[in-house]
This record gives sequence, C-alpha cells and structure tokens, in this order.
Amino acid sequence: MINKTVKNAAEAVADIPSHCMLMMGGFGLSGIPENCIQALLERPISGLTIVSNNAGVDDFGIGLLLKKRMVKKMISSYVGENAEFERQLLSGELEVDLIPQGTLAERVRAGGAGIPAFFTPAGVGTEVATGKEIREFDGKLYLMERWLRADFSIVKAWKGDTAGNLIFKGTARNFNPMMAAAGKICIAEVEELVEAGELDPNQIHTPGIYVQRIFQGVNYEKRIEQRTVSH
Amino acid sequence: MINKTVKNAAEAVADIPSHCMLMMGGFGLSGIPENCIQALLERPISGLTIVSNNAGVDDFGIGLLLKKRMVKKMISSYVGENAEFERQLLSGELEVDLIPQGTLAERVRAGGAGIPAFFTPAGVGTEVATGKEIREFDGKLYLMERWLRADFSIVKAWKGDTAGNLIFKGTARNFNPMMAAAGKICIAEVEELVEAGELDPNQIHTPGIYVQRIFQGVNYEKRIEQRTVSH
Amino acid sequence: MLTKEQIAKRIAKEVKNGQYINLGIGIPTLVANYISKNLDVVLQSENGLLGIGPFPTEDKVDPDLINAGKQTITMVPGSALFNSAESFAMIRGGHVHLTILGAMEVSENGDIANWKIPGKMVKGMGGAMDLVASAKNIIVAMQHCSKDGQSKLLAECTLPITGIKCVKKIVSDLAVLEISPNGGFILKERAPGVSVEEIRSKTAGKILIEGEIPEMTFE
Amino acid sequence: MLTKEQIAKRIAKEVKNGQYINLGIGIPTLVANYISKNLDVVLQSENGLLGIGPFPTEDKVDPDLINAGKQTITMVPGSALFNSAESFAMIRGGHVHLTILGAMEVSENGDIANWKIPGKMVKGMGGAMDLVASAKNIIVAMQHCSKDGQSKLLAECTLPITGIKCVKKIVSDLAVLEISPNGGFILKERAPGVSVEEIRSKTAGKILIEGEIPEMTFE
Repeated sequence: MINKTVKNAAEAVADIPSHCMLMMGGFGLSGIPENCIQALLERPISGLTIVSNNAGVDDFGIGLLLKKRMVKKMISSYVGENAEFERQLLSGELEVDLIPQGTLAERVRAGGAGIPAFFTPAGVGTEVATGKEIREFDGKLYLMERWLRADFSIVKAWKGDTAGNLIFKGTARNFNPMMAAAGKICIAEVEELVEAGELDPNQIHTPGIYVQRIFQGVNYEKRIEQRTVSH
Repeated sequence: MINKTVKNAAEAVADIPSHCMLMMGGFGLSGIPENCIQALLERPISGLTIVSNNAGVDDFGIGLLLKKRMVKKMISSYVGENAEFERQLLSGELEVDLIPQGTLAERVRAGGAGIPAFFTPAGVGTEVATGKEIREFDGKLYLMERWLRADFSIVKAWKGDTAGNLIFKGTARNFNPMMAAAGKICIAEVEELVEAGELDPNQIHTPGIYVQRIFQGVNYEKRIEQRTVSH
Repeated sequence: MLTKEQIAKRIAKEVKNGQYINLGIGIPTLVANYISKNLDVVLQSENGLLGIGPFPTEDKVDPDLINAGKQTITMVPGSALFNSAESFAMIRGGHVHLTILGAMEVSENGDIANWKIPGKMVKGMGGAMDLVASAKNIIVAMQHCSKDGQSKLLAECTLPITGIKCVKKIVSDLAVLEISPNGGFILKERAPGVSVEEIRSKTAGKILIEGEIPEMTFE
Repeated sequence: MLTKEQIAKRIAKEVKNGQYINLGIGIPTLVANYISKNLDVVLQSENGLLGIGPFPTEDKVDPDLINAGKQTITMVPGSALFNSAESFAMIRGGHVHLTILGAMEVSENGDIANWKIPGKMVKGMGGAMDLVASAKNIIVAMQHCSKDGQSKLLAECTLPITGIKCVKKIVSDLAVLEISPNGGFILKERAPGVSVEEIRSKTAGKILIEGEIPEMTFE
C-alpha cells in the first residue's frame, strides 16, 4: 500500500506558498489542525485565502494566522469570537466571503467529487443570491452554487494509517472529510498513526486516496470555547 | 430514542402500493434486501418503477419481481445476466432507463440531500446527453442531471439498531446509504438488530433519521454471481 | 409577558412524538429542557450529531463533542455522528421535522431576518439560511418588540433577510401567532395577563384576530 | 500478435508507483497480475473498495466482498470501503490516476465506444461513462480488428459513443498507439513480428508514423 507518511507538521507544510488557497477542517476549535497551524506560523508566507467554517479565536486556531497577517481572505460561514479578525476586516486589511454553512459544506464536497455546480435553496431571496442564477425546480426556487477546491487542504483526524485512511472522533469530524477530498494536496495530522492494515476498512471515514501526506501530531491542546457542564 | 422496529418483512412492505416508485439497494446480488423482495412477491401489486443499479438474475433478487410481472420500469446502470428481463424488454412489457452508474449514485444522493440538480461530465457527447442541458464550467462540458427520489426505499444492512442506525459490511454497502436517504419511507432489513446505544455512534454509515422501519431479516442466502477463487 | 424560559416552555408544547428537531442558539436551546419525557424525539446538532444529550458533568467533558453553539455536550443511546455535508443533507433534504430558532424580525408573509444588522460587525449566517430554506416547520422564538419598543413583527422586514416565506409560527413574550398562507399574523394565544389590544398595538404587520383569543396554558 | 495476457503485460508497464487505478472487466482485469511487485499501487473497485487483493481461497469467499465484475475478491492491508456515491466522487473528482478499459472502437480523436451495439440487447453502460468522462489517463486494451477483419481504430466511431476525446493510449494485439492532441493514432511500438505496414493497413483512422518504430519489449 502506498505510504503517505511525512515526519512532522513542518515537513508537511514546507511547500505551501504565499497567495495560495488553503482549506482547513474544524468547527469552532473542534477538529482543527493544531500542529499544522503552528508550523504555518513559522513559514514566511502571506496572502493566504483560507476556507474554514470559522476563523478561530484571538489566540488559538486560525486566529493565530490572522494575528501574523498571513491571511488575505477568509471563506467561512461564521466568524464571530475574534476581535483581531474584526479589526482587520473593518480596516480593510482582510476580505471575508460569508457562505451559508450547508452551502459551504456542499461546495467543498462538490469540489472533491468533481461536481462543478449544483442547486440549493439556501439563500434564495437574500443577499447571498446576488449575481447567482436562480432556477425553479418542482415549484421551488434554488440558487446555483459552484464547487470549491483548494491548492492544499489540512485536516485533523483521530486515527490514521500510513496509507492515508482516516477516522475522526465525535463532532470533530465536521468539515474535515470533505476538505480532504477537495484539496489538490491534502495534509492530514492525526492523534494516532498506525500501520496500513490496523484500521478496520469498514470504519474508515476518509479513504486514503484523498490524502497525500500524513503524520502523527503532538501536544494537542484541544481548547474548549464554551465549557458547559451540568451538575 | 425513537423506535422504528417492525415485526418482519411482511409488515414492513404491507402498504407499498401498485404503480409507486421504489428504490432498492445492492450491487449485483450483494447487499440486496432479500427478505423484502420475498415479501413483495406475496403482495398483489404491479406497475412498480424500481431504481436499482442492477436487475438481479432470473431466479434471484429483482429478477423474481420481474418474473411475476410486478415491474413496469427499471432505472438502472447495468441489467445484463437476466434472460426474463431481456424477453420483457424486447416484447415491450418492460421499460428501462439506463443511467451511468456514477450519475445514478449521485442522483439518488442528491434526492436525499435536497439538491434538485447538479452537473456531471458523464455522458457528454453520448446519447445520454439527449435533451439535457449542457454547460461549460472552467473549459469542460457537463450535463445537468436531476435528483431521484422514491416513495419507498428498501435497503439491506449488516447491523442496525432500533433507532434505525445502520452499519453495512464490505462492498454490500454500495447504493444502500444513498437510497435510505432518498426514499420518503425507508425500510431497512438487517442481519442483526440491536438496542439503541449498542452501536458505536462514530461507526454508523446511515444515521437513523433516514430510516422509518427496521427489522431483523431471516435466512439470508447471499447468492454469489461469480464465485472466483485462487488456489 | 413571558420570560425566556416560559417562551421555551410554550414552544415545547409544539413538539410531537417521533420528531427530529434542530434547535437554534439562545431561547431555542432552552426548549430541550421542557420537552415532555413521554415524547421520543431526537435533537440534531448541525455540526454533526443526532441525539444531543444533556451537558456533561465535569469529568465527562470532551472537546471533541460540542454543539453548534460550541458548548460541550453528551450523546444519548442511539446517537449517530456524521460530517457537515451529511448534516446539511439531512436539513436540506427535509428529514428534520422541526426547526426552532430566534429572529430579529419576522414579516407577515413569513420572511425572517436574524443574521445581520447593517453597520454592526457581521459575524455570518452559520447554518441559519440552510435551515430556514429547507425546514418543513419553522417556529420562531422572539421578543415581540425591540428594547426601544419597536415591533419586530412587521409588514416587511427592514433588516437583511435570512429566508423568505418560511416561518410557520411565532412564540413571543406576548403571544402565539401563525403566519397565514395569504399573509398576516393570525393571533392564536395571549400570554397570561396580556390583552388582545396590547398585542395588536405592538404588531406592526397585519394581524388577524378572529373570535375569542385564549390565554396560553402551560402543563 | 499479442495474446490477451501479453496485452495485459504490456499495459502493466504503463503503471507508475503511487497510482490509484481502476481496471475494467476483461483484459484490464488481467493487468493486475503483471504489475511489478516493486510498485505500490492501489486498485479501485467502483462498487466501493480501494485496495483489491487477489481472489480468495475457497474458505475465504465472502458474498459481501465482490468487485465490479461481481467476482468474489479479497482486501489488502490498508483497504478502505465506501458507498457508490463516494466511489464515483473519487472517479469524477479526478482522484483515480489511471483507468484501463476495453473498447469496441476508438476514434482518432480519442472517442471511445464500448457499451452498446445497436440491434443487440443493451445491457447498460455501468460505470464506463463516468470513468471515461473523468479519468486523467485512460489506456484502452483492445483487439486491433474485429473477428471479420474490420479495423476498430477509426476516423470516427460508428457505434454509440461512451465518451469523447478521452483515450490517451491504446495497446492492441498489434501495436501501442497514442492519440495525438491534434487527432490521429501515433504509432509508438509494434508487437513482436508485426510490421509497420500491417499496422498501417489495419488502422482505418489516420495513423502517424515517425522514424523507426521499435518492437515492444516485456521485462
């Protein structure tokens, strides 16, 4: 089986250039590629366009890339919880393209699946529809939306094998599987990397064909945004 | 958790009427709903439109429904291996709509996912494109294809729980998950039915929201079309 | 006038056995606390979970298990996990029976505005546009008037729209109202102690009042 | 003239390390037997498997594990299973590097016909139209001529098309040919003992012959 292993995050992101399009898995701070974000901070690059459902918080996740002014544009569905983001946006340093969450998920899925366009009802009658083709099917109105693809996608999984097969945990799965497929080069960081053959083929969420580089991450903080407990 | 259990195949298919649209999971004879096919044979219905990748063989699978003249139309990608099918088709008793396999899978997926139409390159320049919208995206030509949805879908899984969650085995998964989601009523027969909570939530292939009825099947034959062995 | 908890409690009465339900952030989240224990329903979290359980005890907190509001949660027996595309396939495909969400404005034809205030920082629509465009039954939990006393039930929304002709029912601090298929807010119930006149005066859009309007009851 | 096994053996030389490959039914399936053991490649079965292993021994036969030709198969360490929509997402999305399939006719601009003969029973295109419309690199395994001696390498296909301008290379029993981007079959190699003249005479479409044409070699 093809071996996709690289040594670490630094090696995995070593060739990501300035001004490229980058997808990053995660919902809030759950399931984000912490190791690769740290490694990107060490690279002398800027002008990135990042596709990610959220934009992290001020001092964690994508917020760290924003603080270093590495990001030119965010393509997201929800970008609250980030003061630096707001400052850069209001000052015009940062562009943002806001997309309904389900449309974002489906556009990324379409990118990986070779579907250049599809129709969705989300956003009909709203400013999201501006400039888009509107079409009626079976008496209901839909917008045409285009696929999203990226030069690189960076995902975080729970377990992975050397062939690039991935298994996610809990709601940390979120956008990761679609982004894995929509990146020309997909980098996967995993909490536990095993030999090909150790994962049950029936339980794999992302088949290795979508993953070009994989490594076992270290020191996961897994920060919680809203620790809510019952007593 | 909502309990979707019904007693058996007879109860599950008791209200399937004549002239309805029916989806059936399976690829070849692998992963087909054997129990429900048997139960349908006992029902006094006809004029069915069946969406299934294949049409079974003469004396097994959907071939049995064909033999009883219960089927008006097949929507499939490949219908070889069936002499009775051929006879009915040539005599005009049976209609067939042949669809590229990937387009079929995606149209069914779109049906379940509320995507009324999408673009695919499969079939451009062929008779499959007849009457369809052709459109260029990024320099390549694509056909617009519509979703497929059904009144009932019948799927076969390996394990299931009373909440309707399903896990498939091997390549018997095939079209089953998409069809589960694309049927207004989805009937799932499973080899092993367990209580809600006994399946790992992280390993479920079809979430229970798509399944309206579930039962544990009996006496699976699992016939093999091409037994091929190495020595 | 109803408290937020009472709005949630009244909405909980709308829930039917066997439903799959998506609850928005804010008052809608509170609805979960008041759904009858006699009903089997499943709560969907759009970030990839069917079967939201209660918040975890301190020792069960798992950063890999959060809801759409990024709060730590638990699962219930029979839960299923999935990715974001599958989650919105469920929503868009009409598999979720009931969506309960907050609103800044609702119009008399069922338009809803709840994602953007011009001039203020735009945080994004998250999953709201997908939900309102796709759900079979949308119930809105909201305050009848803004803090400065302006009605939020209007002839037309003034804020940017989240979705058109989608709201079926509104539970405000003053009343329960349904959207008429022909346009207009049909007054169905009054909050305890609130008069029809007060509701009428605080509803800027067309209000339809027929016969005696009963007071809400809470079991 | 090459046997079917030799055609498969010659095609196996086209396989590169690290490729994901879809093999059609017939001669293409035989290619798996000749891929160098030094190469790490993964075979895709479009009914939902990456990592096709050898046929099972009698005691390992599993009706829930078949290939696209409905033959019983095995998996290899690192295999992954998935549904049919995901399988064709891989194909359509360009993730499969190489597709090898049979053909009834190929035209000089790379059109392929391999699914339907008018007047004969139509069995369906299966996954062939998706594969030819999406694959980055398509190699065709075929006989150069029909049983009654008609060339199957034509100016234009006469049979119903499976896909347009998609074939990159042909390995027939007589020759290896590439499709020129400007149209035409570029003769690259001759089967052992077959003359350029014979190939030219049996190729109905435009054939491009430049310089000395080497005989095929098999390691």
